[in-house]
Amino acid sequence: MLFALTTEPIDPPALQKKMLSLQAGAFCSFEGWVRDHHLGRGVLSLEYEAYAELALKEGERILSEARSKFDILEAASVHRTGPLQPGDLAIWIGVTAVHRAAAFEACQFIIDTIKDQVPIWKHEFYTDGTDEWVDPASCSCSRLHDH
Amino acid sequence: MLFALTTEPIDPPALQKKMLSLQAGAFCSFEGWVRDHHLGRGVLSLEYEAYAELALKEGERILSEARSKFDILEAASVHRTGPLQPGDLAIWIGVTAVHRAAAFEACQFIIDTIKDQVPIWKHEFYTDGTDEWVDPASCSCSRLHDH
Amino acid sequence: MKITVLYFAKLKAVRGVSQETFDTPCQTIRELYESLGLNGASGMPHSQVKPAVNESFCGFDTELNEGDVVAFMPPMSGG
Amino acid sequence: MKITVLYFAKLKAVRGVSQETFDTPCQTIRELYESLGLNGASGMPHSQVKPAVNESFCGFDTELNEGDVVAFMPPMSGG
Repeated sequence: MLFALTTEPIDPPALQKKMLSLQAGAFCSFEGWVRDHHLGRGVLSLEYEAYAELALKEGERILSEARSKFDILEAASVHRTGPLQPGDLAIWIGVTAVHRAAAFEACQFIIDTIKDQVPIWKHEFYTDGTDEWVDPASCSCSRLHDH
Repeated sequence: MLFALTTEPIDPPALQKKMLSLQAGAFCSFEGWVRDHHLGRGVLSLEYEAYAELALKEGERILSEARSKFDILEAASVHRTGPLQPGDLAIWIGVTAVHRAAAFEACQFIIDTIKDQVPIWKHEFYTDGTDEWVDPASCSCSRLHDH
Repeated sequence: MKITVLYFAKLKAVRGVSQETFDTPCQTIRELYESLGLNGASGMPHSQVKPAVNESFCGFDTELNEGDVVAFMPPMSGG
Repeated sequence: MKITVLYFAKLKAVRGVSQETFDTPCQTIRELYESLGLNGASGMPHSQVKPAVNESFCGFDTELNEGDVVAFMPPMSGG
């Protein structure tokens, strides 16, 4: 499984180690970390909920699509679910390639597509005691404000 | 110093740790690894030579330029010099940002510009006993073949 | 026919349960969504919701079959 | 005047040393480069070489001064 969900802390060096090869000159990674604020509100904690069966299928499909679309060697991703706090790693993506341009393009394609199409939802709990299911579609500035 | 040269193995997790903050939702990194082949020839080992004083100045200048050009929080890079072997990490770049698009753009700008403008040279030693100072300008396909 | 419905995120909050199994006379995903009142004021319009049946995305016009596991999903916000 | 010259990569191999200090009658970086024969068959044309003086990039028309540290650099291949 190259796409995985986990309720445990994500370990990027261990994940990267499985991907490296003597043919891979370029490695690009993206990590999404939980921030302590969102649209001006203080974030105390959050919880990621997933439709696990479908999320795993979609995640694998996106990684396959990246491998056929870009000239890369490997692509992998892990998304954390359950309760997280500011400073926790929410998602990791790693891509290896012979040449760097493809690694960058594929990595960005994967995070963009995962955010858009993998059934995972963020429930934020704010410092003022309120909470909200984050809805990117209801915020006209969502493209600017997501990480 | 956000740009550094080292003759010791590069330690990405330690470097990243210094950069993360609760404001940084997005982290993008690039790593250049030594491959075991180059333009069809087997690579036994290589050596990176640097004009250290000027390389450090140029590296810092490029990181500053990235910070003013893109909406990022931090950018750092370490380039290894001296003897390396296939499978060794030659360069690491890390960028943090509030939003991911800027992190990707800045990271790619930094590696592209470092390769072009920082006075560091690669001396490759091949499995057939020959060796060569890699000259990107003498290879018409250099844009395709570098990592 | 007997089906199971899964609710996620805001729709789970609206419906008050994460899943339920019941008999329904509805022929399509659309009829089911509307019969549950999920497109009402406290819910979400169809345009914002992605349905799935048996762990695959589908359209609202997909027909229901005995034993189907249907899911209603608000806009995703992972990553 | 007395200057120090640093050679890197292929130019170091061509010149046989990584640096040397000597007296020169040359007025510019260009004259120095040519007087060293570095633009010859075994060397590199000016167009491929970046000169520096006192740890800053400069042009071939830069004038030399007593005590300058000049560097001749082939196309870079780091990263």
